[in-house]
Amino acid sequence: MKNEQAIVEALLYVSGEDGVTLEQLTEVLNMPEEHVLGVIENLKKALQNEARGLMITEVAGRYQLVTKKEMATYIERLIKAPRPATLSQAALETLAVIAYKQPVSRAEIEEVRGVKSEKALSTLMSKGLIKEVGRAEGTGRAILYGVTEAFLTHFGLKSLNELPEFSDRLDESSMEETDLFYEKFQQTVLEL
Amino acid sequence: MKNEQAIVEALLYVSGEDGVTLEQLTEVLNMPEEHVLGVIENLKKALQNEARGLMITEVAGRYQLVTKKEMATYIERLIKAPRPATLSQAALETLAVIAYKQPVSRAEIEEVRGVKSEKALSTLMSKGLIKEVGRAEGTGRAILYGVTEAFLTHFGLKSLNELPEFSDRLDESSMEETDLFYEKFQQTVLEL
Amino acid sequence: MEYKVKIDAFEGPLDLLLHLIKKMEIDIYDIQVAEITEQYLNFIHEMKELQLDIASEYLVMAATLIEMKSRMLLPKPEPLMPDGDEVEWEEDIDPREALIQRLIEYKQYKQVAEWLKEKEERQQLFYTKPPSDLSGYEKPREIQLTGVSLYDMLAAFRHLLQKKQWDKPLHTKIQRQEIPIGERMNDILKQLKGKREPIPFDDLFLYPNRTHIVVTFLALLELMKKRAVTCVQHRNFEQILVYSADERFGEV
Repeated sequence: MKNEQAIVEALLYVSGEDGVTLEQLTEVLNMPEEHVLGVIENLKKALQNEARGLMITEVAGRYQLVTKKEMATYIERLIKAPRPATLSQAALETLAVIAYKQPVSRAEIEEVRGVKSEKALSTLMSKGLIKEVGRAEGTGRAILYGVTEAFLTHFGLKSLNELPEFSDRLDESSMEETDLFYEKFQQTVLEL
Repeated sequence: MKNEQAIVEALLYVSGEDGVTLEQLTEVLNMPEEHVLGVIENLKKALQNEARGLMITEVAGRYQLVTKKEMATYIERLIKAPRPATLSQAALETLAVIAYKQPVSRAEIEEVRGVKSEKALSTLMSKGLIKEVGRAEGTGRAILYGVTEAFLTHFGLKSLNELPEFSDRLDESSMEETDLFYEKFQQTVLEL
Repeated sequence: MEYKVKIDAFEGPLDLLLHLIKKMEIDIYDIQVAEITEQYLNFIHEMKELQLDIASEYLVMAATLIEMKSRMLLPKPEPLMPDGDEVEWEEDIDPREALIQRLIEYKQYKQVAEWLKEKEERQQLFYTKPPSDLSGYEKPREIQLTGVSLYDMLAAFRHLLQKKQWDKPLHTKIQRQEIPIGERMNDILKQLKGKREPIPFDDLFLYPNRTHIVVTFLALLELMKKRAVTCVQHRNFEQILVYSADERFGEV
């Protein structure tokens, strides 16, 4: 039992802000759901100790470790320590999606990332790492983004071809979709 | 005192893989360094409990929360990924040469290893383990390489001082290690 | 000596030499040039017979060894120190010296590489998390690009892909997130309802999302099959117009 609490703590830690679902925990621990819920309860209780700085929240069906409210002042102090702000994880992810998929619209970026990306886009624009490279066809004519010369210079790339290959994992999901399309397409057309 | 432990836990949590330095903690807690070290020691002790899944490591001059070794299998189950591939022998040798001889040019590395090292260098660059640290004087102005902080993090080293002393390496004990290595090596050598 | 090894089991000629020295149980500081050269050439020869590609480095080393052997066999020019087997040259340099130094140096790096390998394996058991987004705690600051490397971006991307991977169901139930075609058919009919004017084909594809596009297209085909809509294109490449069947018939 003690050990299970340690495992849940470790899983919550590595998933950080993304959190984990009850199903994921149940699956990893290979225990009935009620049992997992019990472990979570115990962990919550253990975290109530004043020597602990963290607590568990449940947001959108995901358990997540967060710092206790009282810690806010110290976190503010930590980030006040002179340390230049660099690109956030969100901005870096967005930049990566643009670099690999350009020209790409905001909607497509958000589709890949699963979250709003407006702020990240405006940061990247203001830093000159991305630019508008055109407009999508059709209604709406969404802005399409691409990376800039400054992007290549900053990361020491001669051209975009020098980006490491990542395609295998991205293509996998789109291949599935394409297969699905042809399957359905054939059915429908044959019936016409 | 208890509360300080909570603060350190919270700060370590939010910093994740970036970790925090002793100076940062001292500043945030506004306490003498010895006192902060005491808090860290206490937190380390508290983490030894088997109900805890985390531990503190000291890497590249920063304290960092990581999951305990025993948790690795569960985390791999969660992220559905086996441990990442380890570096090739060629990459490791190249890294070793760079760590000891930096700043060092490709020609110098190849001289030591007796083989072309271009591929190993580009692997190490793409993994962020080495970087260009300057250019050699004279004609050609060869790129000079050095290791990065990510190098320390990747191998869990506090600093470059932790690298084994070079002069000692050929003493008896290390010769024995080498014997052991060759034994293992021979076992794995393939019959043609 | 009977042993067969693959040449790509070695990191290069120095690695191979260290292996041979070990096999021959000789002191690295007192290499018998004639013998090691023979062993080395045998090895290369064997590789050739097996028609394996031998990197040029191995051949360069073979040449070096042969040259060294011949130099050792040459009659000594005035030995400075007639002392045992030691061959002292005018320049006071043992021809083996440079090679021995290289071998010792390489061996040391090889040991460090082994040490690093152990460290790497150990370190891989410790998992951590990306730093939390602390933007909520601070006033907006001027963002600096110094220190942001390509590696950081790739790491972020890897993390993104990983997140997507985590969120896949643990059991591989093949369950695709789909928009039901029936639902999309109703949507299209609703969009057409009460409209005198036809809808341009493009207007039905609201989101640049692959699934949405595919499902919309299939829904449209279904509707045509059921004769609930009619599609008209006046000229090649011109916009396709989608009519609600009622309206179209009403018109006619």
